[in-house]
Amino acid sequence: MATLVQAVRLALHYGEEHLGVTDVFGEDVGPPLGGVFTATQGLRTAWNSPLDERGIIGMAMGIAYAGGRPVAEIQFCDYGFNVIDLLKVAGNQYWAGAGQYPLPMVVMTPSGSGIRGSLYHSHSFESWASRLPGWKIVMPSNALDAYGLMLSAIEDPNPVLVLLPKALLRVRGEQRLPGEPDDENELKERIDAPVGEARTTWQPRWPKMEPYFVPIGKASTVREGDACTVISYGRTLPLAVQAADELATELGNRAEVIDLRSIFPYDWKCISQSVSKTGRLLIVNEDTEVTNFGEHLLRRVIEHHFYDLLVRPRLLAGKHVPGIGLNQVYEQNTVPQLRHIKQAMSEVILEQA
Amino acid sequence: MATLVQAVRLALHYGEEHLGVTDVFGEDVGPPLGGVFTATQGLRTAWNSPLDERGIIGMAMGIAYAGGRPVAEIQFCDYGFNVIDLLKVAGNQYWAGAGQYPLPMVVMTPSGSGIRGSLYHSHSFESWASRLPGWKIVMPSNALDAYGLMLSAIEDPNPVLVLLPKALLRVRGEQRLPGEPDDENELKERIDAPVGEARTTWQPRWPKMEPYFVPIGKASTVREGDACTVISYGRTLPLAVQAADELATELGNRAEVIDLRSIFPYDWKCISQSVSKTGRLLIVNEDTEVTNFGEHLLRRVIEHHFYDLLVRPRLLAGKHVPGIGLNQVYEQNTVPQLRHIKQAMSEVILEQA
Amino acid sequence: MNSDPLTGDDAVAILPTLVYSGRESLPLEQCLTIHRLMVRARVMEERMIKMSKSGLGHFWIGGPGEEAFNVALGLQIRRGQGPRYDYLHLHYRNSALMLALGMPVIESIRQMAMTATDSHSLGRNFVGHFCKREWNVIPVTSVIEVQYAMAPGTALMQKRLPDSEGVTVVLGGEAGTAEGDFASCLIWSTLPGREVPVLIVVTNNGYGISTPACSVHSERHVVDRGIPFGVPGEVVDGNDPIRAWHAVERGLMHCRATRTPFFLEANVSRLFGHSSSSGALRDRTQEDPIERFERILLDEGVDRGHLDQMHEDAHTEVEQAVEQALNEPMPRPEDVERYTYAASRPEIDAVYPDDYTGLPN
Amino acid sequence: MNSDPLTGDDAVAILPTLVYSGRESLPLEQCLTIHRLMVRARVMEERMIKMSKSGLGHFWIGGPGEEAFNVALGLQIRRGQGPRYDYLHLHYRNSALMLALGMPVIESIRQMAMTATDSHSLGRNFVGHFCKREWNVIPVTSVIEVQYAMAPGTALMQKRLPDSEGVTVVLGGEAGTAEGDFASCLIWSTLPGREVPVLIVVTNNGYGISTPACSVHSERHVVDRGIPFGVPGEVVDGNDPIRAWHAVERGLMHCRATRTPFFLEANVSRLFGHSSSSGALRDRTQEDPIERFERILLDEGVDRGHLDQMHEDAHTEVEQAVEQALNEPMPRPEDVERYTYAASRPEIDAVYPDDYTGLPN
Ligand SMILES: Cc1ncc(C[n+]2csc(CCOP(=O)(O)OP(=O)(O)O)c2C)c(N)n1
Ligand SMILES: Cc1ncc(C[n+]2csc(CCOP(=O)(O)OP(=O)(O)O)c2C)c(N)n1
Ligand SMILES: [Mg+2]
Ligand SMILES: [Mg+2]
Repeated sequence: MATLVQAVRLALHYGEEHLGVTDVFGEDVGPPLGGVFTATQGLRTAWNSPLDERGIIGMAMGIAYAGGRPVAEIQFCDYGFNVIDLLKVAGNQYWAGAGQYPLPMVVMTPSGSGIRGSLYHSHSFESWASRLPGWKIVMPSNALDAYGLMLSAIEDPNPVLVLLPKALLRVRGEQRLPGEPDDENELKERIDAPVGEARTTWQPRWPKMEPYFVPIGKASTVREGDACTVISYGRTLPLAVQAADELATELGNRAEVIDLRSIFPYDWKCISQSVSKTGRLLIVNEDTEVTNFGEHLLRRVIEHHFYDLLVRPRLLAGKHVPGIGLNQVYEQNTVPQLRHIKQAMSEVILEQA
Repeated sequence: MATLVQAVRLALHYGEEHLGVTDVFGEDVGPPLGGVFTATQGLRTAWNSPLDERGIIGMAMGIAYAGGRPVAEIQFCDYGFNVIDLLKVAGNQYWAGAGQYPLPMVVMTPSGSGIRGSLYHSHSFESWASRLPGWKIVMPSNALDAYGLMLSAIEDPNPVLVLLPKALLRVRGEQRLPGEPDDENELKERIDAPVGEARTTWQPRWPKMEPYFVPIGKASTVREGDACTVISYGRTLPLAVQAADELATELGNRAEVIDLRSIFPYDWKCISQSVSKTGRLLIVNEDTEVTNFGEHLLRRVIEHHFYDLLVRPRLLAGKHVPGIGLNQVYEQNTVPQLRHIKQAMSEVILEQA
Repeated sequence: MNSDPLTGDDAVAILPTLVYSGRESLPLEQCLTIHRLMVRARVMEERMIKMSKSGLGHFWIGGPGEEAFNVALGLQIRRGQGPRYDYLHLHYRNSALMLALGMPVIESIRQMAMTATDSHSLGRNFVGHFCKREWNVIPVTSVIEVQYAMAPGTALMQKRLPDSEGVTVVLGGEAGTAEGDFASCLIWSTLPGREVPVLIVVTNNGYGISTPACSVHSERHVVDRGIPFGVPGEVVDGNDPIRAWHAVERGLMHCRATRTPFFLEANVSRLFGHSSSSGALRDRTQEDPIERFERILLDEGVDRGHLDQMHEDAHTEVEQAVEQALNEPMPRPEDVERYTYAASRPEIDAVYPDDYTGLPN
Repeated sequence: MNSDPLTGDDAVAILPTLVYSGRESLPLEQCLTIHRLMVRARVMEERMIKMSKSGLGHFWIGGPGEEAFNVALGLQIRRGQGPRYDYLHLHYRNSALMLALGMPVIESIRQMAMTATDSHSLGRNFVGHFCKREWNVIPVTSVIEVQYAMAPGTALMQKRLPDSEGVTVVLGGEAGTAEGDFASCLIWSTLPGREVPVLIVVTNNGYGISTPACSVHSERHVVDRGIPFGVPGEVVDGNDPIRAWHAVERGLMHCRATRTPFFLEANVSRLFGHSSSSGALRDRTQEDPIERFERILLDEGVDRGHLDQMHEDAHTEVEQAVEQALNEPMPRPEDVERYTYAASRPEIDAVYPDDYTGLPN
């Protein structure tokens, strides 16, 4: 099966061929590298930009204004903080111009910890991003969702930010992408650039991909249960699933695990129904805990389901500290790990109502 | 009595004379204007910078590294979004360098709506700012607090962000600043620059100000009561007080109104004690409502006082829209006004437990 | 009797002469067209200043003092929608340019009056913050200099079109060039082998709000910033519409023909200070480009009466526009969320297939 | 027999000659000092690459290929704390500079090994991200170019000191100059009448990760960026320590004497690619400044044996450092929040008068 990053690449290829993508660009996005995570190898419209995130976002806006369909990459979300103003502007141009200029642009960027990235390659971005009205923001946690959300991001006529969990980029999916060859080695051979000399003349042999759209704003319930509701996305999602599976065995209580997939708009119906059913809630993400997007979700739940809650709802998030240190003792004690998630989940499940 | 902006100016003057402030700078901060809101008129160390917010923050950091005490201004917080990365870096340098470099710098910037500022002069900044670990963030809502918090900001050896509510800058305080002359006309004559030609030769005649520190992290309970807890700050604080006073008359129920004053660190003890007493909570601010700092406070309250709450706690905040339009129909329907606050407050008070 | 080439209105008898400024000249007919546009812009701006002072608006900012340059530029723009036409990344002092493009006065007045009929922003944005997609006018933002980061993008799309002469024009003040976006514009417009046709304009009025340019600029001319990147440039007296016309023509020609950037710095006046926040008082130390141009036209034999008539016509036009605009509907509370999202499809966005409707529910 | 001027170690017999590169020269004694430092830096970096590959570290980035320039610069820095001494705003390829300043090898190794004894960052930051307050070394951030925005600030404080020759030195790669902060550095260093003593250095290795400089730079030389601002500059072959020495000397002298900026662009090699993320493989197409310098020294009559001894000594030193570092304690869980806030006072901060202790409670 394709890895998450291969799925992104295949989606971008499909976008170039069928959805009008005109430019895939950013730092080291074009040949020879094809992106520091290989997300853009072999793409027809991929090109290398100057080292200038403000220029990247500005260029994407300009291309979109003039009828192009750009997909711009910020190499790591950690380097998007000097361009929040332009992201805000991109999100408000349709509104500011009273509906004259839609801005069909996609920005993709790796987000979150888990690659031993130290202070400046471990940031999460979703809480910041959720404060950008006018943007839609998605964050897949597996290859198929990455494919389907990327296609939706490209098709949508609004600015869409695709957050790619750094830690999961090389994880293989469990489901085949529509059009993906059966054999993962064949896929690799066809679309992964070789190392060394061979790369200079290499051309990808793209499989014939098919369209597949995961609607923005649609969550995915990856485990059903009634012991509690767990909402997560990105790196912590598979950990939440694992914790739920282990607790199902150990305690016999099945947690309902929701992969939110879209940060904004989010699938309120799915959240609301699940919380109504379970009366117990745990939200898990790894962004810093002060003014965290999970706190927004918690507030919505309080607003609508305060009297449905059987026990105190919880947020498990990253610590409010200036960074994640390189020595793994830092990461292990700064952002939620399996053990923390399992602990929190069992507390929510076991607390006496 | 001094206005809020006069109090800031007097504090900066005190800072220059007694607390080692070496530079007060930013766009139009020096002569002849002394700041677009006059916050820096007549100051000995005030100077005009290039139109470059990144340069402003970088310069402040450099000055602080080399032993200076800078107070830098971002003309409107709306123009601070291109420098979030540098603010993040300023917040992490002490941590990154394992305690070697404290960074005693102050950044002040007008925040919030209420001056008919349209899209780009109506932003709130506290939710963004609260996501900057390593920073301390304060937001006074009256002249005396502005004086006392500014002095604390200057004295603190860490980066401190002083958010000044745009709408309240010209509001007179109800308490005299220590050292302020009794007569407000005398004050004006002494420290407000004249308009026209006279300005070129004008020199302020500073009153002899005295030190007064409002500790960072200390809230102020401006109305005591047990009908509910209301937490606010900045522009919405006086409105919350007014609403509470009106409801006390109309309903006979007294709300406890807390002026948070410090966004981070915030006065948890004060919040916690009040919520324990009242069991009812309303948080009011005007920042956009998705991933809003008030949601963080709400989460903390849920974490510690879920079982103490008698009724659903509420957040009243600004709408999640791309901007605040100039026609006042927008502002009136985008950010909380007196009527909204009063409505929400009476709902919290009157809801059947 | 000829008629005004832009409006079709009857104009004065045309003297078949050229009006000179140094070695450069323009036909008198064209000068009169320019003059008329300059006057309309001025009268409109002055009326809007009055509106801001009488409470018929909250804030004024605009271009009095920049009319000569803006009209010269506006008349040479290829107006239309899409990359075959010119793109305009303006700032907030370009009302005269918009009038030269053909914008009716009332469009500006409506924005000043914040009516629901304000086609630029639905009563949302400050006056002078134009947005007009049918003419490729990108929404003006108050955030200084961001337009310079976007301009190479529209120009890139134009460069790719075969046989196209469409170019991108970006404008801003001199103080704003201190923002990194200005450097980004130079860098991204000159990527080796991927140069793009942008006319980079800086209107230098000598001030950023209260800060004198000479106190924060070490460049001899702002246009020197193009030197390291090989961007040719020119400094022009932007208060002289004849010189401005030719400088703009050279710049646009360069961009249209070579598909590479050109840098134009225009020295202009700021007749009413920065904005209504600084009082919007007439600054008599500043040269008035209209007065100057009128002296030249009078020297050429144009009738004082004709010039006065232009002012009178403009007043009448502007007053009518104000009267009309003030009778138009205002935005309503339900407009707050309108136009947050462009319509998508339910298979693509399950929550906001159309527009924003409040938090997801 | 002289002894090494830096370390006091006995060195080889000194031949009292000058070593030439074109018209410029340095005493052989000094060349040998430089050579020794270059070798120590190289051996240290190669050992750290090995650590990254054998799991004794997670990531490597550093300066192999930049030793000549970095040593030449480092030896001319006035080292100390406070504005009377030079400030250093480094990037992540300056280990040789740090060794030239006198940093023991083990300080770098500790950061690579992420020990609690890592004085630069307590095992928090990537290797090469130095911070040393006693030598005015500002914390290196991975965020490209931000150091250029800060440099004018330290320089301003230096300029204000009477009779001081302290200057600020800021370094970064050529790709990073596309960020606006680079332009900001030029602007803020040259405010009219308020110019500040910054030595602006760009080490041009021809690449930003995988992107060739020639594909994204239209400037002939990066140093041309100083032209509009009147910043004098020079391009130097940074692989030649003799030329580098004199270029640095001229640049520093200019800054120290005139209290205004100077711009130095040094062409350098990148011998192991960008970082361990790109494999950290030796790139044989790149010129090795040590091999080149050794050829010159051999031509001057220096013993091959002496040069070999330097390598051997360095290996011994580095191995000992690695062995020691690996036996040192690691950071503990409670270190996560340490050093978030510098100690204040309870009257000033009621919640965090000392350090951060988790969310307020
Ligand atoms: C990013 C940003 N910073 C600050 C401001 C506030 N501001 C508005 S106009 C202005 C001065 C602009 O001067 P200049 O670029 O010369 O243009 P001018 O107004 O003189 O035409 C400033 C500082 C802003 N709008 N945007
Ligand atoms: C703001 C920012 N954007 C992107 C990156 C990712 N990045 C790290 S190094 C690098 C290339 C730097 O090239 P250059 O400035 O030439 O320095 P060199 O590494 O070649 O010495 C990039 C893009 C970053 N660290 N910071
Ligand atoms: Mg100006
Ligand atoms: Mg490089």
